[in-house]
Amino acid sequence: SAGSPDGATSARAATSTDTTGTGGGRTVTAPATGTSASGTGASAPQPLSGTLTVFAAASLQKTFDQLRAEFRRQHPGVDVVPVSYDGSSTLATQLVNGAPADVFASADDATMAEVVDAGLVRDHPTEFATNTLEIAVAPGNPDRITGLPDLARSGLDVVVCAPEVPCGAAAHTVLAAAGVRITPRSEEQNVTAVLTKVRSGDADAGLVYRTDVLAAGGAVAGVDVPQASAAVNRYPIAALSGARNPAAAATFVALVTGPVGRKVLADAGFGAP
Amino acid sequence: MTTRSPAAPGAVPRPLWVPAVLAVLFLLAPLAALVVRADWPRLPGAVTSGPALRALWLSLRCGLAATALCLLLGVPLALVLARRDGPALRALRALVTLPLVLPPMVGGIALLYLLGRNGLLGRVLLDAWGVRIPFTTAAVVLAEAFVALPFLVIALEGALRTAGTGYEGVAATLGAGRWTVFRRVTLPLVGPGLLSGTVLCFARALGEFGATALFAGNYDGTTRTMPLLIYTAFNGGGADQDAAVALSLLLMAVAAVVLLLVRPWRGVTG
Amino acid sequence: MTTRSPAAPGAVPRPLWVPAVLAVLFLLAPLAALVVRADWPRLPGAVTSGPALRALWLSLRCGLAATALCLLLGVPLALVLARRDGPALRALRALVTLPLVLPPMVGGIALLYLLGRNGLLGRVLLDAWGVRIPFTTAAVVLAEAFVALPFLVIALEGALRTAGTGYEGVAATLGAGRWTVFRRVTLPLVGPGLLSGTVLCFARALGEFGATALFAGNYDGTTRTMPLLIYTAFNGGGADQDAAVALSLLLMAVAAVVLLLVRPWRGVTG
Amino acid sequence: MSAGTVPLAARIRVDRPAFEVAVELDVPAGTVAAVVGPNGAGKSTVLQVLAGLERPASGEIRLGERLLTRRSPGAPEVHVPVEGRRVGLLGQRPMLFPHLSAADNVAFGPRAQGVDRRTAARDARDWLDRLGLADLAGRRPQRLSGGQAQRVALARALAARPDLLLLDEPLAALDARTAPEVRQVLRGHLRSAGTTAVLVTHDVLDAAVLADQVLVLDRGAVVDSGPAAEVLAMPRSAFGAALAGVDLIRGTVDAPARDGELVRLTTTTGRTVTGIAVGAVAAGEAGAVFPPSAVAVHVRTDEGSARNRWPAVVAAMESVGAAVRLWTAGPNAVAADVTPAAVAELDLAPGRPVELSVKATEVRVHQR
Amino acid sequence: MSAGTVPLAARIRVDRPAFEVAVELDVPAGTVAAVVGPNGAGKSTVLQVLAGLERPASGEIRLGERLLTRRSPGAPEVHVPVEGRRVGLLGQRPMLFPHLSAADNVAFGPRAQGVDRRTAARDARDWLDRLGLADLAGRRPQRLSGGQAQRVALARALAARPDLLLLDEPLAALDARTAPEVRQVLRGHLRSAGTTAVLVTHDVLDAAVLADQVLVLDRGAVVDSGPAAEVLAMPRSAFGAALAGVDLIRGTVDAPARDGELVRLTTTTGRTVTGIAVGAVAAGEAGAVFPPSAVAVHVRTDEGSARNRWPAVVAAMESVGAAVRLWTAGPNAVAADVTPAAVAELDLAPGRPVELSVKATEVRVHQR
Ligand SMILES: Nc1ncnc2c1ncn2[C@@H]1O[C@H](COP(=O)(O)OP(=O)(O)OP(=O)(O)O)[C@@H](O)[C@H]1O
Ligand SMILES: Nc1ncnc2c1ncn2[C@@H]1O[C@H](COP(=O)(O)OP(=O)(O)OP(=O)(O)O)[C@@H](O)[C@H]1O
Ligand SMILES: [Mg+2]
Ligand SMILES: [Mg+2]
Repeated sequence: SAGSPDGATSARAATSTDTTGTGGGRTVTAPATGTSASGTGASAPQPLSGTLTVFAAASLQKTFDQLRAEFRRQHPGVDVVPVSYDGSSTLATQLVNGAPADVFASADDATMAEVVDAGLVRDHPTEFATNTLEIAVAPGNPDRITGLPDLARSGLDVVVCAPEVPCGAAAHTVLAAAGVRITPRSEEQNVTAVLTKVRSGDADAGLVYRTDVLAAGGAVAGVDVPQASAAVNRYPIAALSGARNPAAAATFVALVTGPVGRKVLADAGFGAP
Repeated sequence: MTTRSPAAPGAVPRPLWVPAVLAVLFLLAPLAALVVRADWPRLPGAVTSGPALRALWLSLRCGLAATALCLLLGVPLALVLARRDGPALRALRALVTLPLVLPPMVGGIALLYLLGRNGLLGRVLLDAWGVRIPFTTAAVVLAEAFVALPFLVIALEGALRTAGTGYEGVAATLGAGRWTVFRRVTLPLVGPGLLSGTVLCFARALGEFGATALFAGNYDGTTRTMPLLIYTAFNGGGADQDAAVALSLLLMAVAAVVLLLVRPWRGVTG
Repeated sequence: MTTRSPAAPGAVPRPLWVPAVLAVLFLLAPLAALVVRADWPRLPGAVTSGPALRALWLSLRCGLAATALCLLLGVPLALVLARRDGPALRALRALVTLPLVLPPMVGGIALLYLLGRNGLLGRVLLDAWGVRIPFTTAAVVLAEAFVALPFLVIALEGALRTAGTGYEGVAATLGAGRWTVFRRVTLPLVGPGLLSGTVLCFARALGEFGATALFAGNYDGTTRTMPLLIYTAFNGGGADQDAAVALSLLLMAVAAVVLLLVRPWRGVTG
Repeated sequence: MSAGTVPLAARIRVDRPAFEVAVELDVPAGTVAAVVGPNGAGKSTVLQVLAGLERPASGEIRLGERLLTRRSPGAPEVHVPVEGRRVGLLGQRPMLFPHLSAADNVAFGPRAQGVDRRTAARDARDWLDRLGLADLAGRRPQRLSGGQAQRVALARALAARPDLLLLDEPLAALDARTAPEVRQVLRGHLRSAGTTAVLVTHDVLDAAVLADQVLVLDRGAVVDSGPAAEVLAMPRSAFGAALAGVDLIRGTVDAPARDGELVRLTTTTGRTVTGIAVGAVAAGEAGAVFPPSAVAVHVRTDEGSARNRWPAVVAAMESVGAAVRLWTAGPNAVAADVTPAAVAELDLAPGRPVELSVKATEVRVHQR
Repeated sequence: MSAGTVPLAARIRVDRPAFEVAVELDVPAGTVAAVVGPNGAGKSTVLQVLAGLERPASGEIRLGERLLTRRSPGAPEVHVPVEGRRVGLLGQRPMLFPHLSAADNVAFGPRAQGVDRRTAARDARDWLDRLGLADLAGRRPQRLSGGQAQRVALARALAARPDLLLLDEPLAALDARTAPEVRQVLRGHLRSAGTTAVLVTHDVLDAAVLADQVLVLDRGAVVDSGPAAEVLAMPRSAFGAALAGVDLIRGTVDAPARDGELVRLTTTTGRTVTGIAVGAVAAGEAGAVFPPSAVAVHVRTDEGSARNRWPAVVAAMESVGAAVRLWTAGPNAVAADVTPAAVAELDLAPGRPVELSVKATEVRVHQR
């Protein structure tokens, strides 16, 4: 593999930091990483080159498209191929089976762990964003849903994710935390399916991520859930050991975890790591 | 009428055996890999769990119901496409094939747009009769039928064209009305084609995932069919591939039994 | 030899028109709903974007390549299944149908287990020749062919059985070897069935999503076909249904053009 | 189908690649019309149109009171569908339903018309019995011989009891012993059931035994028609003559003659033929008919005293049992039967110029 | 296929539902054997086996030097596949390839055997021409008439130039004028090309004109065989007699007779028939043959002086041109030709008891 420029080293440092600590630690180290990365990029004698392939969870699509554009602006020498988005499990399976990629951003720790277990991650994954649940309802909130207890109202069609998938597990936790028992009409495969049903009006409410509500524009409205903090979904990112372009990979990770990434992610509704 | 059986064995040109064997390998090797890689110790548990058996039972019921619906609607449509011609019919044939290329998710969206609570037709159904289709077993059957119907129609249409209309004319001269001709001549004569089409249709319905997931939802016992269960298992936290593979093997085993029960239909004109 | 065209128009029993029309409505109404609900103002932009056009082009190329592969492997297999019989053949027929019921993801897993880096065959390929199939355009073609092949085989087998072997015997008495018989008699006679099978196969390949997604990945320009693009658009943060619907309409429109170019094949014995 | 005895009146025109088939056909109730003619003349076409399997370019078909087909300018088109015509068709190919046994094939018509299963099955057995097929009732068509299949198809057509029965070479493929038997069964049935029928055949016996009237079709046009006995005995067309196995020379008569008188006929090539008038023969077109056995063949021109004598060239020869039949070439070609001894003696062979003679008393001249 | 002239030697047994087909067939190189017999006798079966389309239960088929089929205990099985036999088969149905034009159908054989496109096409036109189908070359089979299709199928079989040609009713469906022409073309080709052939037919003319030897098959067994002229003139089987259109009564001769002598034959029912011996007739089985026209019909027993005289019952009647042919019932049933006048005078009708007589000089008795 190629040499390790400063950026990569810093990223590694940042990664090791954030796995040990929680919230605060990350907030401290991440900007440093970002600064050092961009600083290196600006002052480096040899600019980055080659191609960069990123695998990212589908829910990151809008943010990572922006970050990719930003990366290209900063490093015109690197050919960043369009990001491959898919369900985290699918991406993990592909990586385990040899899919060529430099960076993997997952929507949950469990899938990232699989990739780590397969020995595919260079160091440790970095958490770079969090996401929490919200109640998605039709625009204007016609059923006047104000919180989780309302979901137990009879005659209300509520859909959630299946308990086996991350968003379903989160919904379970959150509902338990609120002490609310509901009978969902359906336990959907993924957030998209929940959202689709709310959009089409076939469900009156559904539990989805904050970011999904925001990204849907005006198609659905979100109702905040105080108990959401009981199930915070964490997004880890990692440069992969099989990366063909480790330098660029580290730089990209740094960009995501840095202030630019933080801003883009926050705009999309992601919480800070 | 006196044509005997063909040059007995060996009507298959020798060079064609090579691709034929390759085709079998191509289709079966991945399945074999699946079998080899399956987590056998955990398999019995995975496939005999309550949810798995409920999903299997639901899958079979819905698959059969969807196949029945497809036969009911598809056989007449295939007949129309095969027996009538003209630009309109040609366009219709192309249109009827379109659902085949629809990615499964989008098929589900289309069904929601049509039959969902705010759908073009769904709203009417709800307002007029209080009928709601999504989230019901009926929705599963409809979604499966929607994706499987073109297979039946296209396969059967080909068989109907191959069989021609000679015998139908003969039956008519014997005073048989069109309905009698259809039941007693047309259908028996396209037996092999009808069987192929039905097999395709049933298999496609049994394996249907996308449209069902979106249109019918995923509820244990009502709408969670095997493919949905498998998909859920696969996407479950930690990507439980092993359970997904185990369930797939179960589904395939059951499908194999059903398909083996289907006797091949010797071409009557052979 | 002197059979004339059928009782001209009207060979379709009147009562069958009802289900036939219902079938058409059933298949087309959801598509119509899709068209009605599409976000028309944004549509031109969505469908003419670089990624969309690249995906479309890739889809067509891969779909055609997969269809060609299926014809190459599937026609011989269908012939074997149709012309030979016995318990082994019957079991083989059932086995060959199995990939149909495999949920799409699992098909991809099976292919990875076989041809992936650690796959039964993939490892050998990699070690011996340095060949890696997954995550390449070849993988897309293989995945599509894997799911589409059974359709061709089963549809064609039905047609071959319906056509029978009489003419093949006649050709043999004229001194034609099996290969000549196959090319000049068998294939032309099952024309309609072959066409149906090919249409099914192409449409299925074009719409293939699950196995491709897993086995080939989702790389722009190399493996991101239209269904994957649609899936991505659909699952992207916020579920961008509109883009997905727009792209689906594009895919369907292109498929419709391709299918309309396919002339129906009048049964030669009709 | 009903058992009413009804007349057929048809007038149809159909376009065919090389010509137009234009036929007028009046078959009185309960009688049989035979349609004969060369291959490709349009015989099957006529039956197809009568059965309603093909629409004529124009025409009208009436069966008793019922108007089955009408297609003529100024009148609304009528086309009773095949299954509603009560017109049965035994086609040129047996076309037995391959998925039904022989008995079920025969029972198909009655069953389709609502006869109950038991009655239809009994009826089918009866028909098979009558056609000598009793032991094949359960057999699938693929396992029948050609002649057996043909007979089952005939039984199937008869069992449907149509008002009008169309038979396209019903006895082709039957063996020499079976054909006469089946012909008798068919004749008995047609007479007793009073079924109106149109029969296409290449066998003069069928026409002679089964038909009341005969139509000769050639390239789509009716070139001769009339009562069966007359058409066969005094053919007006070359094909009719060939079918009846007699020689025909056509020409014009200058001087009229009464029945039994000698009359002279001149052909377009200027040859004259003298014969005995059958009925009164007026001046104008007429035909001279004589059997091939009445034709004597000579290689020198000075022999014999026959009135009719003309040169010819041998075109082909064929031995028929004890005799040898030879055909001459050219217009007004005739057949002549000679003994094998004569062939040897005269050294007859294709290409050999000969002279033919026929005694005037052997020649019958008719006006038809 | 080669143009070598080779003999056929076959000995086959095939199981059929009601009986076994067991035939021995020796056809010298370049000659034609006709196989005749009632429907379902096994004629087509024999051809199918010779062509290799069906395997016999046991037997051996040799064509010249080549062993085509062998299936007998103790010897390894041999079965040259259909396409490698150089045996052509014109089946009972034309079975023209529906996707090819008439000309392409005829060219199929030569093309399949490697003849280049141009030559094959020219050859095909030639054949169509010879069979009077020149203007139908481009026509699809669906648009041919029955007789036209039959002729195209014949052309296709001939154009393939097999070593052994099997023809199953090649002239069925041909019209009265075309049949003799095609028969001549076929005869000319068989003779000139020296093709060994086996011909199945229901037409005595085909057997008489085309065949060197005739085999009569009944329920799978050969019941008569020999040179064509002999089998037809002196049939040994009831079917052979029916085919030849003569009456046959079989029985035993007590006292031997020399050629031309009067000889008496006794049937199993005790009836005696006297006739003239054809060749020397030894004591034992023999047959008496006479034409139906030689049979006189009486209603009283005291008329006439004919030697042969026996009671009978009229079973069926059929008018043939000017004569009426009637059949009697019972064993040794015979046909008799009488005039319509006699029918009226004697009030003949089915069921009527009559007496038949035949002059001994009209009866030929042979030992075959
Ligand atoms: N389906 C068809 N379309 C067009 N032309 C046809 C069709 N069938 C037959 N023909 C042609 O029409 C003419 C009449 O055919 P038809 O079958 O009526 O003849 P036919 O008198 O029955 O002859 P045959 O004695 O050979 O059966 C022929 O020249 C034939 O080539
Ligand atoms: N494929 C078959 N399988 C079994 N039996 C058959 C089959 N085809 C014909 N048979 C029977 O075998 C016997 C011989 O049939 P075959 O076709 O050889 O008769 P054929 O002499 O050609 O008669 P025809 O003159 O009617 O054509 C018949 O009794 C028939 O019913
Ligand atoms: Mg005809
Ligand atoms: Mg036969």
